[in-house]
Amino acid sequence: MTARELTTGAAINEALAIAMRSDPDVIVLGEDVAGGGDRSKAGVEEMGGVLGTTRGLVGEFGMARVRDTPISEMGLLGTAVGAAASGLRPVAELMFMDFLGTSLDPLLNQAAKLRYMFGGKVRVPLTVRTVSGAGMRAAAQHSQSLYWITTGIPGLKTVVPSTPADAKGLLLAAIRDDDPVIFCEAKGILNQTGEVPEGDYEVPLGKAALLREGSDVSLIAFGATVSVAQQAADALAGEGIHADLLDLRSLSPLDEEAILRTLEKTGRVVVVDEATPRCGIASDVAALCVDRGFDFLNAPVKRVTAPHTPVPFSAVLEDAFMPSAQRVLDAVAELG
Amino acid sequence: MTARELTTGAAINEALAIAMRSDPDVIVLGEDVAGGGDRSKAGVEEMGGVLGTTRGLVGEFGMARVRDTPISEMGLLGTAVGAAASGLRPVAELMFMDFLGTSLDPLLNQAAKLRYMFGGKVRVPLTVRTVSGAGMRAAAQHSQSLYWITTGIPGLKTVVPSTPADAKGLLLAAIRDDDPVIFCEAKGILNQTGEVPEGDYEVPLGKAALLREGSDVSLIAFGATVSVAQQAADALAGEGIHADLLDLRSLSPLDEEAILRTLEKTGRVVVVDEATPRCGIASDVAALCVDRGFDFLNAPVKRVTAPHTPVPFSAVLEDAFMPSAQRVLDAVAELG
Amino acid sequence: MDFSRESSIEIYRRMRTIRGFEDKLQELVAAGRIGGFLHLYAGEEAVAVGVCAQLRETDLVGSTHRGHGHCIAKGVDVKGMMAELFGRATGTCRGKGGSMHIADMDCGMLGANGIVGGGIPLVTGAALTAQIKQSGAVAVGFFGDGATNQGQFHESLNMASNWKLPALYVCENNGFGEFTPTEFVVPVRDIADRAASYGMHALIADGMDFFDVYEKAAVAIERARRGDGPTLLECKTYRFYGHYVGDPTPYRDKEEAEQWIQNRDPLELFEARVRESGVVSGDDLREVDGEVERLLRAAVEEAEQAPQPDPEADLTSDVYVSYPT
Amino acid sequence: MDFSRESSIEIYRRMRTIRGFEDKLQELVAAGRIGGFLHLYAGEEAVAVGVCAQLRETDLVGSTHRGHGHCIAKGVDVKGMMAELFGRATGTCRGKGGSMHIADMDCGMLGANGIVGGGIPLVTGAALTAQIKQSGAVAVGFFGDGATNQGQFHESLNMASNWKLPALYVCENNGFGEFTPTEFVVPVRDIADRAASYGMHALIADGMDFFDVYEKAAVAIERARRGDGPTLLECKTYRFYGHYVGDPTPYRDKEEAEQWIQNRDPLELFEARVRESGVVSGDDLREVDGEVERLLRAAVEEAEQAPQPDPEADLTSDVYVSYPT
Ligand SMILES: Cc1ncc(C[n+]2csc(CCOP(=O)(O)OP(=O)(O)O)c2C)c(N)n1
Ligand SMILES: Cc1ncc(C[n+]2csc(CCOP(=O)(O)OP(=O)(O)O)c2C)c(N)n1
Ligand SMILES: [Mg+2]
Ligand SMILES: [Mg+2]
Repeated sequence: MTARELTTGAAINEALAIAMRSDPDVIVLGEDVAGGGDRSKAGVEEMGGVLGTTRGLVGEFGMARVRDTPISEMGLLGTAVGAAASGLRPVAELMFMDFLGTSLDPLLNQAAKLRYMFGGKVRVPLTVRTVSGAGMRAAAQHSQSLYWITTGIPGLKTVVPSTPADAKGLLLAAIRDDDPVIFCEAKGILNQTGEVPEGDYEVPLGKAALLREGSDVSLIAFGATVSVAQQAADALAGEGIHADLLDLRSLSPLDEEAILRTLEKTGRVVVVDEATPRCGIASDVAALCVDRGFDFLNAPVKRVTAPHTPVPFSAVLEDAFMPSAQRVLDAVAELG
Repeated sequence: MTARELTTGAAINEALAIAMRSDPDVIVLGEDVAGGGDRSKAGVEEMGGVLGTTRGLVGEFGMARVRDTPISEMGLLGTAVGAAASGLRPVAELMFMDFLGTSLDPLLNQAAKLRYMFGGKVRVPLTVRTVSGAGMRAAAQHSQSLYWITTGIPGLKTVVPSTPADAKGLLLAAIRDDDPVIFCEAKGILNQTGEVPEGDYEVPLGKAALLREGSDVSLIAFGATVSVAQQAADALAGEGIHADLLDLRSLSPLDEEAILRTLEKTGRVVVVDEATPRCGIASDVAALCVDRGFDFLNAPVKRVTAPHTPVPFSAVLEDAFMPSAQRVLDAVAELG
Repeated sequence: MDFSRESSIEIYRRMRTIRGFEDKLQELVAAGRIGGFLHLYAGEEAVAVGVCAQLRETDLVGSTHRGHGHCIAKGVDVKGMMAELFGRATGTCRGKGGSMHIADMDCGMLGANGIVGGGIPLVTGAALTAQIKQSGAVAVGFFGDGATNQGQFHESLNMASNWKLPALYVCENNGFGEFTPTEFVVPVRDIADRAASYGMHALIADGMDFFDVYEKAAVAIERARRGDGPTLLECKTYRFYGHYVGDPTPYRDKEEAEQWIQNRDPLELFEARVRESGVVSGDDLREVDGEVERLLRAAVEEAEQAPQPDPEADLTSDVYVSYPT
Repeated sequence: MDFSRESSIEIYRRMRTIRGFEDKLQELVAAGRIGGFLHLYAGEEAVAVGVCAQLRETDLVGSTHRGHGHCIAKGVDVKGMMAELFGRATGTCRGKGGSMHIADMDCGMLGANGIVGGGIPLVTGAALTAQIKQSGAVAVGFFGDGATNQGQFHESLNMASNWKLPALYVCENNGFGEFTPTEFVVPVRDIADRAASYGMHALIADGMDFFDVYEKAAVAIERARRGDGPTLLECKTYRFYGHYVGDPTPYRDKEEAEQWIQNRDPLELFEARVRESGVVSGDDLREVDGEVERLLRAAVEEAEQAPQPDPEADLTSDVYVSYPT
């Protein structure tokens, strides 16, 4: 398979088209996922979502399978859950992850629990695509990284790709997975480009990727913080400190073995997460290290996260809010 | 002040009445918080909530200040947020914490963020009382311990009392606090009785309580798991192992110093939380221990939590779902 | 409406089974033999049975916390249900669901639902599946008067109407949401009026009268199958017992309750009507009573003998189809 | 309607300030001097100004993502708003809120809101405060046609009607929710019809005509103050630009847009009417234009000079009133 440079957004778009071509049960629904298009008025062009990620789908697959919904997140996700339980394989878009506020019930109390409550007698092959993270000057209600909420809910799976190629492969795997999967598109990577293989391939859920090898310290990151960790690792390499860099990719299932392997190798861990600090992925990783990985630990586990605050609008404040390579370096320095 | 034996429910009822007497801005609203009562039909008796916790309030304070709402959690909590921002001090009831599914937005995107988004120019003195936890054979949608969600949201405070006396004092403190506070009434303690001082007193938010002293191991618990930890501590004492028992009481703010103090004393920690394991309080406590408390650690930090599953209906399964003293003892044994 | 002897007996059997099933539950709770949150459907049988009598096995039904009636009317096995309420491994949901979560996709039961209003979008999704797959199926959502105050009701009906989904929304207006009279929280007389917000077809039926429900449901389901879109069908009904088993109902008018129970019992109304028309005799129906009673006794016995789930194996299974760790 | 010279000039000034403010924003974005998500109110000025002209300072207003107009109409300081959009420490919200979160409780602005429908229950709560404290205040919620498909709309209006709250719900029906035409997602012609679900009073106004909005708002607010309960006021309007700054609007009919912009500009309609009636002259209004332009230039200049927030001190402040650690 050849590969081309694509943005993460374009890679996601490609995955959606491939999934829809290969399975007539795959449908896409959400607010403005077509967006103006195909309304049988001549000359009316579609928008393909607020960020253009779904452009072209309504043209190829038609309005029955690519549905603009009303601005009704609870209703649209609940409908997607019901559709998934009754035979379709819906990919629902939650425009911004902050809108979990108006859509939690179908995920928390339905999608996550139906199979268990029904004693295993139903499948909910639902994928929810959503956009997370800060950095767009979009302020407190459009910038949150709330994957810790979906990760914490038994019955849901959550993935956060960090590259265009992983985004494509993880999304294909998510759509074909028989469980509900929350697929987070971190704002920090949507417009980044990278090599993306052509054709149909999957990146398995629940597997982390070791992006860089070194035995002095382990940097554990995912989504938008992978590039932050890369920068830090580059800077450390300049000082002769060699970092293992683990990209979690899946938050649930979490690749615990990969985490323990890198810990065993280096004995020193820094976790980088752009979410706020309480009850998050960084704490889970640290807790795993101090439980099953206790014997390998040579230093405190440091967590580089956003502060315990909403996301500010001001550019200088928002920049300070987000984890930076410098903060990772400071954390590594603190390991002694 | 004298004290009497009261159930936790009765202690909460008393706190509500005291708060309403002492401040005309305090109102109570929720589904059936009066419940049939005071509808000007003769002989129609109030229910005072599904668990009877608010009984008597509508009689004393009237229907303007004790409001039955429609079954509209999003609307009622949003209304409470607006009322709090504009001059009242509402105590809203979310009948079961599972209903965060249908009410998250007013907490996540409004109550928690208004003050920050407005640059400090508003206060949201809202209290949300809710019932959490398993043990009532109420199955997956009425048994969750979701305080980790509210704890993780910057701008909210979350408390979980473990005794009737603390419930009364923490609720009074929560109502009078100028920030939004989520007050969780663990099912496991609502009907337990204990000594409750009469009159008006507050238990400060953000302060843990050391319930028992010992230097061999630290048991950290809160809400319904405090009694589980007590039982375990009793059993350990029988074997000559003396446990420090810390009741967190507040999850946000978290009393980090108290956690570090007990860790410093014993070097060995077991955290007991009835919630599911991912992204929870147990992980946060473990992460704190392996960060700021690293030098004190003599053993892995063990977390005794529910499994990563929904709450089952069957009694034998639900009993196995909930943390038990035996599981705490097993965890202590694993510390070596 | 012409009803054969056979169908009359079958309809009666279903209503009697619902009533009898719940009578058993009350005894079992009183004897401390089962627990959990139980919401009885007794009094509202004509709604579930009237609507479901119009459905095919492939049609889907979504239910509520008060779901026993819908399950039985849609054909869920009563022994499995009883075992479920005992929390046994042989239960419909292997003991994991309980009263508020009985579901059986094999007979089109998309589940009771403990979240008020939570089943409404699920049914909407099932109707979407039917539309996209052109399966000819219809999806029916049952919910209470109180549920119409939920955002999920509003959002779902709006979407269904925009998309002309093959759905039927059945509001069981029993005059109360928990302890609160409907008129205290719903400022319109007929909940059917709310359909106008969605340009949706609406009907009102006497929820105590099987035949009225049955006829109105026929119209709505026929529309839905034709592709003419969804209907909101309001059935005026009454629950004979409290909100949950144990509710002392101090909040409702004793006389009003007696009126409904004495004069408007859907089983008695049905019996009077079919006996009057001469298709069945009282003896026929007493025979059904006996059969139902024997079935339910056997269900209780078998449930009590059935094995408990195994905490080792069953507590953590069925969460995911697959979860690599 | 009789309007004095003074009030006519004041009304015009507000509408012109909104228009001018946003013209400046477009320039600033084009020049890369400000960023963020910006939703322009241009074209809808008569709604915010028409309604707010009926309000007292102590009345409360809740707004949306498209909030500049409501803020200016309710009296939020324009210089503070401009500094806010620059993210400066001198901004209305100290740079922490930005366009979608401008709020100023001192003049009764309960905040723009980035959550569609999210402001509606807040306003309902403000109305509850007014009712319980018997303050005589009224609370007004602005929201779009798209927001009426949100559960929060449904739940809030229902509650307000049950409780006869002193509230006014103003739906700005501009024909689109983002890129989707209203008729594609709202299956009724007039959104005002949705009030019937709540037994609520409803009115429809021409949202391009200040006077029509002003008169209808008077009726609704008078009712609310009298204790007769809330009103849903639908204002038919149009947004002159895209959904957000940068939206190329390929989805809307160019001719239709031109029609609205050329023939239905609320500022021009207002000017024609007041000049016709003779209370003000064109020169009077051009003078206002000049004043507004000078004010806005000064606002931009001051904002650009203003200090940035301090990450050390400001990032983590204002989260709580107090947070012991
Ligand atoms: C989202 C949610 N809110 C509240 C409840 C608690 N609750 C259970 S049943 C019920 C009353 C429902 O009333 P209605 O819809 O009229 O149904 P009925 O019980 O009368 O059949 C309530 C409030 C719930 N289960 N889910
Ligand atoms: C809960 C929620 N869903 C979706 C969005 C994204 N969004 C922002 S504005 C908008 C359109 C709103 O349409 P309408 O209510 O008609 O207001 P208008 O923009 O036309 O003024 C949408 C979908 C949001 N901000 N919040
Ligand atoms: Mg009811
Ligand atoms: Mg609009």
